[in-house]
Amino acid sequence: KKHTTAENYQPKKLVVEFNPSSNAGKMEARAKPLEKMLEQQLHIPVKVVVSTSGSSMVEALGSKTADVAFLAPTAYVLGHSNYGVKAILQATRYKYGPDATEDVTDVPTSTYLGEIVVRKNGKVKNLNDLKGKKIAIQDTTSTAGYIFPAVELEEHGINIHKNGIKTFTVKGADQGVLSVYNGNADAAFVFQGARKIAAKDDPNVMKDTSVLYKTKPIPNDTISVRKDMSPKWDKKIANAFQTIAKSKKGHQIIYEIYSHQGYVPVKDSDFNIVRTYLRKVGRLDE
Amino acid sequence: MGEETVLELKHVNKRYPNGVKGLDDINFTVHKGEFVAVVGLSGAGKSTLFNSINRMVDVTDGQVIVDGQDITQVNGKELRRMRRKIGMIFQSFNLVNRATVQKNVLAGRTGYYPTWKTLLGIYSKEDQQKAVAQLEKVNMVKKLYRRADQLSGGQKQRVAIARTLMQDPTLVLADEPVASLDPKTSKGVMDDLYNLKKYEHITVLVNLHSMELALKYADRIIGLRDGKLVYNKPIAEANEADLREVYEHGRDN
Amino acid sequence: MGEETVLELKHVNKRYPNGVKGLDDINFTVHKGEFVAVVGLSGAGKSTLFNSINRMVDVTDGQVIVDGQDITQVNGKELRRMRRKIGMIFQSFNLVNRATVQKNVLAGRTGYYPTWKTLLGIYSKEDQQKAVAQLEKVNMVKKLYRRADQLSGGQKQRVAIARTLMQDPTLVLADEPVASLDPKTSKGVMDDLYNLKKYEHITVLVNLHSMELALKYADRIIGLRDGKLVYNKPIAEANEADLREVYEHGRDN
Amino acid sequence: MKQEVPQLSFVRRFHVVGIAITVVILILIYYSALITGVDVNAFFENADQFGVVLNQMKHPDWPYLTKIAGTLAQTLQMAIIGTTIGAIIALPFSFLAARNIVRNPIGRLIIRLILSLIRTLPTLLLAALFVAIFGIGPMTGVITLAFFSFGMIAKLFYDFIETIDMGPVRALQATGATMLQTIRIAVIPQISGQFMSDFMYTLEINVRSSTVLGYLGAGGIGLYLQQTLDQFDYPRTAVIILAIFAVVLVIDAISNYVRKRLQ
Amino acid sequence: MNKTKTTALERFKWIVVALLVIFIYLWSINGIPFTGIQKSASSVSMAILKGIIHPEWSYVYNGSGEDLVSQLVITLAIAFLGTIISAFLSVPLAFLAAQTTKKFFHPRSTIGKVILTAIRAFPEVVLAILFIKMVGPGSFAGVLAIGVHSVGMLGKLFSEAIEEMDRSAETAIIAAGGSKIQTFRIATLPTILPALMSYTLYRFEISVRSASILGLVGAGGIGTPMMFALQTRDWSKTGIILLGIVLMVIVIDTCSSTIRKRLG
Ligand SMILES: Nc1ncnc2c1ncn2[C@@H]1O[C@H](COP(=O)(O)OP(=O)(O)OP(=O)(O)O)[C@@H](O)[C@H]1O
Ligand SMILES: Nc1ncnc2c1ncn2[C@@H]1O[C@H](COP(=O)(O)OP(=O)(O)OP(=O)(O)O)[C@@H](O)[C@H]1O
Ligand SMILES: [Mg+2]
Ligand SMILES: [Mg+2]
Repeated sequence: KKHTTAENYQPKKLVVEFNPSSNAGKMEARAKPLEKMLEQQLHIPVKVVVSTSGSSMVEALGSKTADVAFLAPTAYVLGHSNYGVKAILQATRYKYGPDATEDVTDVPTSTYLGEIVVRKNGKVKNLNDLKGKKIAIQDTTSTAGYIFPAVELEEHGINIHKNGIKTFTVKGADQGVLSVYNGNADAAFVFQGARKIAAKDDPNVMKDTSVLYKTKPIPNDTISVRKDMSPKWDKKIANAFQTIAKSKKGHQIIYEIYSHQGYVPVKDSDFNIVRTYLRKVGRLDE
Repeated sequence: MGEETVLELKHVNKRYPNGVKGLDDINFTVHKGEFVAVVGLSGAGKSTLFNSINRMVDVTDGQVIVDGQDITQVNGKELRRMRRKIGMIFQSFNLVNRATVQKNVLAGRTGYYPTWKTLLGIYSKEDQQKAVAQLEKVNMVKKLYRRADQLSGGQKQRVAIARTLMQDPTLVLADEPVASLDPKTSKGVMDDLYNLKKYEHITVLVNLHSMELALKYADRIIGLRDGKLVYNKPIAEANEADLREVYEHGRDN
Repeated sequence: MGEETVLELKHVNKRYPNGVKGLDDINFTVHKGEFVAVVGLSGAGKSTLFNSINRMVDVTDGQVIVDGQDITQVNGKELRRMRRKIGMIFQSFNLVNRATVQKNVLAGRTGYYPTWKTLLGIYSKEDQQKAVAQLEKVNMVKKLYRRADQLSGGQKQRVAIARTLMQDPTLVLADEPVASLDPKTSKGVMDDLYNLKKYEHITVLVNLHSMELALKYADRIIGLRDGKLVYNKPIAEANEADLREVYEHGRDN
Repeated sequence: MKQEVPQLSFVRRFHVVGIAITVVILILIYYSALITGVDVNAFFENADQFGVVLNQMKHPDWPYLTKIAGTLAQTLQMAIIGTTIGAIIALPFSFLAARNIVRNPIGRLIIRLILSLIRTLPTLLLAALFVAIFGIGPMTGVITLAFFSFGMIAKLFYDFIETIDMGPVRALQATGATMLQTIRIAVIPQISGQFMSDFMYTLEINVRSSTVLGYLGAGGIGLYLQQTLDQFDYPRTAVIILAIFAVVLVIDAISNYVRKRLQ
Repeated sequence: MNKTKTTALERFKWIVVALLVIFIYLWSINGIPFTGIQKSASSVSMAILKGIIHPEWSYVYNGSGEDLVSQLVITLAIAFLGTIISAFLSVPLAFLAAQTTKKFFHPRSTIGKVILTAIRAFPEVVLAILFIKMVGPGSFAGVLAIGVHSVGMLGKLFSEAIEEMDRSAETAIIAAGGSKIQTFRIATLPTILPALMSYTLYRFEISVRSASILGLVGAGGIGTPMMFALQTRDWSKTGIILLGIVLMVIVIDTCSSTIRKRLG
């Protein structure tokens, strides 16, 4: 059995799983460039695979068939409690500007925001108007698309399971925006920047919808390693990613393929807010 | 039984795409009400001949004149109208196994109905009575609502005959109607065919493997070998030794 | 042609699950080298009789003694050994359509091989030569490597006969071997069967629809009606009128 | 008894064609294994890991059933409507694609190509395109399923039509019937049983593929499947799988019954 | 007398079945909210159309090993291996599930059928996760997931082919004294092989289709880029991928119909 508690695993070959964050405006299924650069840094063979399911990545880390994975906040939190997955880095992205155009600034940040999008000049003028309305949400594990807005609404005295609110699940924040635009929903929980994706097909989206509310900052995706990775290697891997992000060619690659700006160190406690919200969201329907 | 010509073949040739000469310059005439037996080895071209007469296969050249009209020259509606007049009885019965005897017999009437009526499965009252009458002739009325696949071989053959009669044919082609039937059933079927000729003056062409039956029922015997007409004599002139000759020297065994 | 008994049926009954009495107290004896024709209406029980002899169907009661041993009492390996001695020729040939003539003929030898050799498709050199020799007898050597589905009906039947001969049978059962074959091919097949008796003293039971053939080839004629043995006479005593009687008064037409 | 066995041609004696095909397949397998990184060691070394998740499914969270019941019903409804629409459209096309009914090879070829394209286009792609046009919701699911069912049933069906007994067809033509009449009288009775069986089969596939449709928000049980997986709530995943299993079992039983009845 | 009675009963049964079917359809239609065409439909369709008309040609091949051609090749390789695995696994299960005698209840066949149904009911997604835990993320997990998942469907098709096969050749071998295994080798296998091959080819087509699900396991193949393109509304990329798939299907179709014809 390979179940050891000691953190002494010295990889001879690294399997890195990568899942582009769903809140990126551009995604590419490319692994090879990163693979090459990691090999240069780590001097062991590296296999980068692009996967589209967070849960499958956590399971792979759990069974130690993968060593490193880019995990979204919820996946990380669940992976940490189930399999002792360790976060070593966090991705940074350019912040969105505060105005309605939602253009990006050039300030990197390790967090992002959730939004509640409504029709401009529609029936919903403030949070209280959401009572009795139809809301398009993402999966119940999505931070920006469900957990954060739902919990914060509760803090404003609106319970998404009560107050006559009807929710329906859509796939993709762009679909959330479009269902508001098309009048299928009165509001949608999405990540910041979703309106711009939808506007690619129909520019009127920017004009006809507006942002009613922005959530507290949500931590960005992590780079996590399996539980038994030795601290020495934790550091080696973290260094490797950071070095790559800083080099000119490396930065270009992580930006073009993954929309990342760089990587910063991260503590497990940075995710306490996600844990708290997860707990709260689970109690909403009690 | 007049001398009126019902069927006339003139220089009929049929070459299959693979080069086999199915029919090779066939010429003969059949009069109204004649009962003609066609004999020949396996592969001699008997089925090809029958299929050419109702144009289930297209002849390569020559004329096939049925009731004064060349069937090789017509098409579409007119072809269907001509086929309606030619009843075909297949060796393998070709009943719709999953339909009842009644439905199978009525199917013979299809050529007289517009398509939409068929699609809805509508048949007139007269035709339903006619179907019973035809089954009466072959002694099969009691099986009217049986499914065809529950019948014995001889019974199926009789249903096929009744179906053909529904067409009001002037000419009946029967391709090996009694092969693999036991002698008693064979006799029944041959008698049924003979009655067509006798009581309704329908012209009948039968393809037979049994010379005994050919000599017993036919007015005339036509022999094929390797696609060629090698024998054509009224029954009075035919004899067994003569006929045996037809079976010799075939292309292949 | 001694008086040695090859086959003996004693009080054989077969009742099908649906209640039909396929065989009803059948008793008869066949001697070595006899050529026996079995006749009867469709549904009389001829196929049931043949299938009972090599135990393709289990009889309800009675004894079927083949070469001194009761086949109804044996099982497994012993049953297979007995079946090996009984060659069966089916009306529908039952060849493996996608295999060559050679493979089909060799398949008759299966009972003599251990399973693993069969799995690997190994046959001895002698058996391969034997297969050619058998095909020679039925004049089919030139089709040795043809696939069975490319043969005509008569050719298939001859391959089936060659396959049966490979078993070195002491008893051959042929179920309607010439139905739907033309007279010439029929004659060829019947001659082949007759030669088995004549040159190899193999006992042959043939189920026939043609009385003409029965009278011509058989040493003895057995008649069935509604599962009962109603006729059993050596050829010398048999006559056609007599036989016609077998076909009357059947259960159904 | 000595008899020369005639020699086969070289090509057939040494099974040249058979061996060549085998070799080609082996080469393809080899390269496919190379491309896909087949690792037999990993397969056996880690065999125990296969059971880890299954183990957690051992105790299904039965009360969850009440929560998914509505969606399960919707999954079935989508499948039934989608399959029916697809089947109705498929029927005429399968006749047009059948070699023994339509003799024009070019038209047939084009129809067949379209059909196989529809069958092969990934459900996800179809669903995503339809979502873009019809928006999120079960109706999109229905349209996607109808589209796929059309391709699938038409294919299963023209394959079957090509094997029917042509005897009755020729008999009908010989009576002077038109094509449509012939199909109605001589073909339909022969194929109705198989049609039911293919229909049920496609229905079953559609019930199962709703697990994928959910991924796109096209409705159905797939949504819950993904949620339970993302939350590592395997006891609930187990309930979903068992529910699908039950539905598939019932459909399979009905289809077997119908098949036997109509034989 | 007796006869009319049974017909009445039959007719009654028929009416019950018909009512049941009507009820099921009413229930189904009732459950589907028929939403109309969306406000954004025309602009979105135009965008899609524009993208598909202007495919991103640069993606076709760029030597990186992660272009359209390479991804299609990987997809084919996964589908091919998966299909081969499932074909082998299916045969024994199919024989287990085939009901070869006409009995009312048939325990062996029932067990086999339930096993096959259980395999079919297991979603590909879940299988993929099980296999990732075993062999790690990558194409191999995808091969295994497709291989096992296909067994359910292929086994069912195979078993039905076995149930409906022509048994006459088997009869002849049994009559010649062949054992069960010998009969299988000499008569059953050659008779059933073309049907099995034809279903396997057919399953291969469907496996290519399953490739989209493989993005989950990092199997590579066309599924992942396709999903990303769809999610980010990158229609020109979707367009080129669509084109690639269409071409691939045409090639597969031509090959498989050639093979099928030769099998005939
Ligand atoms: N569709 C076809 N394509 C090519 N050749 C054919 C076709 N149909 C028949 N033939 C060939 O044409 C010749 C005549 O065939 P036909 O079926 O007319 O013979 P037949 O006299 O009816 O024989 P049988 O008594 O066996 O039915 C044969 O050599 C046969 O092989
Ligand atoms: N498997 C079966 N189950 C029930 N009844 C059967 C079965 N096989 C045959 N029978 C019945 O047993 C009787 C004898 O059938 P059998 O096949 O032996 O007749 P046959 O003399 O060979 O007829 P044919 O000349 O038509 O082949 C028939 O009434 C038939 O319906
Ligand atoms: Mg013929
Ligand atoms: Mg019989």
